Amino acid sequence: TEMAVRDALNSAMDEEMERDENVFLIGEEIAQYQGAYKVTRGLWQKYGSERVVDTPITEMGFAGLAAGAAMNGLRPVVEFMTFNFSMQAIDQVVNSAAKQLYMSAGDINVPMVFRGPNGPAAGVAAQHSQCFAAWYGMVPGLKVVAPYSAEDARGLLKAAIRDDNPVVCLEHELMYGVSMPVSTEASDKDFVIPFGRAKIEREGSDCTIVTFSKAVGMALEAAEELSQKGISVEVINLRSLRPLDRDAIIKSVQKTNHVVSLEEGWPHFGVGAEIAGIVMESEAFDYLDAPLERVTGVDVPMPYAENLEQSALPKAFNVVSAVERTLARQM
Amino acid sequence: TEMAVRDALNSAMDEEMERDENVFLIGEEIAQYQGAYKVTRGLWQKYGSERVVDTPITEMGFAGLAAGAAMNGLRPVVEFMTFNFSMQAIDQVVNSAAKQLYMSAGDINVPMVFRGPNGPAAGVAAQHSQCFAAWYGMVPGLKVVAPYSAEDARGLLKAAIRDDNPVVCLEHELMYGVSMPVSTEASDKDFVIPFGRAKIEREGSDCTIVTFSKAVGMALEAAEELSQKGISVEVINLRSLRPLDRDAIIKSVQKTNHVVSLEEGWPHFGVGAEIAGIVMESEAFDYLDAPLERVTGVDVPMPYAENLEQSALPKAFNVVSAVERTLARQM
Amino acid sequence: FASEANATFDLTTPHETHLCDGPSNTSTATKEELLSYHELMYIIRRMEITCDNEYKARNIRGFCHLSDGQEAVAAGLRGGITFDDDITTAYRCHGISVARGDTPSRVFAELFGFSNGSSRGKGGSMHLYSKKNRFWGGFGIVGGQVPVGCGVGFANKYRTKGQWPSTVSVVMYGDGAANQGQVWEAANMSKLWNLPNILVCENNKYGMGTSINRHSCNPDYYKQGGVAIPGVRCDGMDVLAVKECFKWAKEFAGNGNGPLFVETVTYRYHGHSMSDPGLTYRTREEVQDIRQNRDPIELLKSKIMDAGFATEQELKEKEKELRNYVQDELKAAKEGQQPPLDELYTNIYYNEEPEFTRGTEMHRSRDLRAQQ
Amino acid sequence: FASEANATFDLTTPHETHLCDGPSNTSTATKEELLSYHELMYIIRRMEITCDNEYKARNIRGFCHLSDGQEAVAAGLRGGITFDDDITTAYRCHGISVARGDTPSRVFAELFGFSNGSSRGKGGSMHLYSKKNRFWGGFGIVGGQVPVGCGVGFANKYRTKGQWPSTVSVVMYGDGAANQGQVWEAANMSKLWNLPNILVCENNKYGMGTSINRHSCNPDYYKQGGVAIPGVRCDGMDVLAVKECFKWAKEFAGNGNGPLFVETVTYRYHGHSMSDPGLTYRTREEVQDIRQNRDPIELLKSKIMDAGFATEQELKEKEKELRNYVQDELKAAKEGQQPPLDELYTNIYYNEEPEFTRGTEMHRSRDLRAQQ
Ligand SMILES: Cc1ncc(C[n+]2csc(CCOP(=O)(O)OP(=O)(O)O)c2C)c(N)n1
Ligand SMILES: Cc1ncc(C[n+]2csc(CCOP(=O)(O)OP(=O)(O)O)c2C)c(N)n1
Ligand SMILES: [Mg+2]
Ligand SMILES: [Mg+2]
Repeated sequence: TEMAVRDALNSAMDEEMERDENVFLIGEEIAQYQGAYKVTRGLWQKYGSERVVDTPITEMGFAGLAAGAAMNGLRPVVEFMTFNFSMQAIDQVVNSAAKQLYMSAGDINVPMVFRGPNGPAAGVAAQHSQCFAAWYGMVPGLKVVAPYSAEDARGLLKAAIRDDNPVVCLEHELMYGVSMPVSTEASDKDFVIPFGRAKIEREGSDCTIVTFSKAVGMALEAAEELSQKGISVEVINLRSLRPLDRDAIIKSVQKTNHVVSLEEGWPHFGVGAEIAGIVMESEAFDYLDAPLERVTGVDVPMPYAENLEQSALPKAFNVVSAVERTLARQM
Repeated sequence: TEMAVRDALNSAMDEEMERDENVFLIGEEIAQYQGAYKVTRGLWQKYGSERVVDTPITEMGFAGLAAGAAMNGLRPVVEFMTFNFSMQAIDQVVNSAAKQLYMSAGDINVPMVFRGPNGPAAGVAAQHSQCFAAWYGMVPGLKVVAPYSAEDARGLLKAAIRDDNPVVCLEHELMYGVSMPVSTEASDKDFVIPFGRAKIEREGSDCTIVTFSKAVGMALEAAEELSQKGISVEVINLRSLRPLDRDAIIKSVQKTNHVVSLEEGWPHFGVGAEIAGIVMESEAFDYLDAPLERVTGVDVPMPYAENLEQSALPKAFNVVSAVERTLARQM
Repeated sequence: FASEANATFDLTTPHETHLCDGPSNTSTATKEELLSYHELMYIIRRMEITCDNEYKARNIRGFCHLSDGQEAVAAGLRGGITFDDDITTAYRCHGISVARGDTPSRVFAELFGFSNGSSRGKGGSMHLYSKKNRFWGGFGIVGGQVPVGCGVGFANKYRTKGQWPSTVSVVMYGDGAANQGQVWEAANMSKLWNLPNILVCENNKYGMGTSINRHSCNPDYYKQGGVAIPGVRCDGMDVLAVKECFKWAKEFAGNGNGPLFVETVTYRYHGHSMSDPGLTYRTREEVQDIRQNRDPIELLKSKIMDAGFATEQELKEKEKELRNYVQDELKAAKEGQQPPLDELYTNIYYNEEPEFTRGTEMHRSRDLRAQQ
Repeated sequence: FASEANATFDLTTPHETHLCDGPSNTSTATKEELLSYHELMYIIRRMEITCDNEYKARNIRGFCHLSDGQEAVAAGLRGGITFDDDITTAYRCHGISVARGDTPSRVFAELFGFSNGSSRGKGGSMHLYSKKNRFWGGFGIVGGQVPVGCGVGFANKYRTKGQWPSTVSVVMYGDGAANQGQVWEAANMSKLWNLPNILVCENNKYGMGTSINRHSCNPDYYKQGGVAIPGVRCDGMDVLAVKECFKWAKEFAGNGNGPLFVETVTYRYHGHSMSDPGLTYRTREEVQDIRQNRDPIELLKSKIMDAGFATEQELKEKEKELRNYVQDELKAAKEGQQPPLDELYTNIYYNEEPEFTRGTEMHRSRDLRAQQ
């Protein structure tokens, strides 16, 4: 069957709430308004105000409050209306949630999820377009996932809710409305995707593209285009940024000998940088026939004007050129 | 003459306040208490409560307030007692200060400095030991510097205060008390260090170590040790993380053919990752005789116990092994 | 009528006060003044309705928050303070921007993402500014503007070395933002340091879809200073109430009596943003009721007519003229173009272009040294 | 004396209240109860003094915030609420930790960074916890614990589905933290959702070196709920006042009347932390004056003696015994050792070890699969 990513996320929460009454949802406009992006549609009607909790616009407060509820046995799923607003709460995410278990030497764990749309949407300008994958990916104690497909969305969010640790789930607004196939297996109430295992979205032999979230689609598009030119690209959907599936990357590069990273976020200190680090520090390095190239957002705050915005973001053609350049290069 | 890094920072602020009456200091305990780490010692006595402003413990509030003051023509120097607490204010740093000029298409600039100790100190555990170099380094609109020596401290902080943009100055608590030589030139009231230019702290021909802040000292220590073994190491003190001196790194690697990055922060998505990315994507790559290695803090929240803390942090011996391994490796 | 004609009006609703005496409950205004409010408010109304149309025609994208219904706040502010005073507000800023001296054409153009826009197309609907008119934005992060606006006031006090009277910094936020912690943090510092700041809650009854009683344990925003900071509530639909309130508040805060909270009780006719029909969390009747009984433009027009400053016919003529004006402004805006692609790389740093700015690919980076 | 002997005392200072009636100004207590407070408070006092010595002997490193002077708050809490209730506090947590059932030896060991410490040496002075005794820390970030502690109360209400009476969650912070925005954010939600939370400001007059009048425009912390949330101020040096206050507050908040602010007026004898001599921003006389006239242990001892529950001599004996006890606890702590190096890699995730944890070098990473 086909399912919009929005509905995949919605069904994941619905099923987990059904399964475990300690699971509750908390965030801005998620209950009566049904979610700013309607991801929680219908859940307030089904579970009531005690389990689907509308908050004031106080991210630091409700993120911290949810962390306390998690310490005391509940399983909060916190929605940030967008992850841009998580900056107001990031101290609670990192200092209260992520580090708690370690500081207490295992006494107090914090099983919770922070979820919401991450990265650039359309026409929302600089304050509403930031990608937080690398920031959260840096923090031990957190787990960080980023679904691309409807199956990813279901499997990763359900796993996140069942996880005994704080998990950041970076979604993408522009994927919410996209319908994608969902297998019977993935429709199962107990379908979970283990963290730290990337998915090979497309197999190939000439070059590896490592990416996550909506950009997986862009990579697949580029792969299709490249295949017309006789170039066989392998597309790795990381699915989880922490833990990060080093092995999948290494294995693929050993096979293709070429690698391009792709992300929508800012270029420096981003996810592509870490991929470069991993390749440098692994057996994969010896298999490289050309150095890694990064394809990223441009190093500017996001402009509003459509033409500038489009120029600020990577497109399939960038991936195509990067792959071609990589393949053309001789070591 | 010799000068403690603390005094170097102090003199930088003193001179800039003397030079420009729009410069003022704001932060917790910086005035009457003379600074939690005494970096602002004597300045309240000299400039009074209007220009050295003690705040309540409300980082988000005073960082935003300072940004507004900067928009309206002042030049605030904001002290975060430590950068750990800047997480409460990071939305103001990024969304109000860094992105403002771009969103207003050049109408409103935000000349200000955010400064304070960054990274691990001694025995202060998980919530007080985080390194923010990569996070801030990622953000266009910000500039980010990290002094190592007393000269760096003077020159970078003075340049930061004179800069017309928001600058993050990442200091190191464990360096405050360290005395270091300061040249006549660096003692000048108009001594500034341009951003984006790394300093070769030690020339060498066999391997490049790229690092910043206190870790520069560790690199120099390792270099010394390695020189006893006949290995000649070049130590690059980045000085600024944004802009980052790509050319210095590239040139050095072209000479030494080997590179190790060194930082105290967490390993993934850190500064070393970006160095790996830069090397991958530049002419330097072709000169590599071995892949880059990263030396970093361990991927755990900082433990309190001294033995664990020490094991969580990189040491000169790690640098030595990394360099030796890199040199031993054949491509 | 003679141009110096003036009249005195009872405010539609008396002010409510907290820990202070508060402004007068009557207001005297000249004909010119009232007509200028009418002009400004009507322009804003037409501008917002035009935005709505243009959005639906897909000429505007992304977030777009309209302020029709709230025009009396913008106009009353114009009357109550001067262009030497400062204003900082949130994303619902079209009306304030025009009240602050910008033109509808520049607002439209900004929303189209054109380089003749207020922010040359780089900011969009939420990010309008005018440094020269002391209008500091246009913030997209709820609450973020409050410390910033208080800092604008800090700078004024710093420069005047605490000489009173001083200009004031007006810092605006919505009811939904009122409980953001940083609002209190900024208020506390404003009070401790006696800053000439006026913190204004534009209470339009909802923060997105949540009504005030569901997000504020204290929905009396003028009392949010608790036992420490005084406040006034005024009828945000009555331009004269708003004007009197700010005149008084400027006098108070601008003379060293410390900051104030001001609550303007108002209403937004549109949904929260263009993606919100605005009728799931409130009834059509509620909106209709306000439109019929409390519409700020209609209220003002009654006052103008009651005072004999203009006839219904005259006002109708004027409104027709203003509609044409706004249409002309729209046309002018549409003559603009998207910014040149090069602007992607400008304004990252002030008066300086980075030597190197990374692009989507390393090979598409902007390297000024390479270009030389 | 018979063990059921009891006596009624006037509180040293009457409570002050805000928007509520508040607790009784007298307190009845048994001999056992008073002696148990004395025991607890004296242990805390000796423990903190011992920490001071050990710090100076360089057996403790990093931050170390002592709570001597504030013992009556810890002991009064013990009397006013039960072990079914929750407590969350900041970094100045040694006393609360012991009041919450931990031993001085485990506190000492934690400060030594030993694996017999409360957090096995991984947390240090600021990070003591006891989940089983519902003590949630031990937070190093000023203000951070307040939303968290309120969330602990949220979970209780969630689980009991709003059945009253319920347990209460006590959330403690300093005067310096009181104006952190997140305190208000958490209070607002607590009130909106009627959570059984008690927000306690331990007002010891200074936040590090800044006195309350320089950091709070409202230094009456019990009134920080403004017009919406009631509050009580009690004498934080009088253990009975604190106890009555919390007994009443538990009754109030635990019966669905919503959250409360409680202010305990107290004093810290030591500097802010071990690096602060504590005499630059306050005078030696000020500290001396409190020690002589308001010391919580001396105040309690007078009450005990006035009621005839014990003689000075008996109390002296007891104190000697307790001093020995604390010395023994210290000795026990010192028998501990630093945690095994392997613990560096444990407790990052719950009941699970990551397959791969990067070390200082790639070659020193911990790779469980490689080890298999
Ligand atoms: C920190 C933050 N959280 C959430 C949002 C999303 N958001 C934008 S406007 C809004 C509602 C604000 O309501 P109010 O303050 O009453 O202003 P109004 O829109 O009514 O003018 C929300 C939740 C945001 N922009 N910033
Ligand atoms: C967010 C944050 N800012 C600053 C600090 C540094 N700091 C630690 S304690 C303290 C003073 C707190 O005073 P108060 O709340 O009165 O508590 P007390 O120490 O008196 O118990 C400060 C500024 C911190 N830990 N966290
Ligand atoms: Mg509103
Ligand atoms: Mg205090």
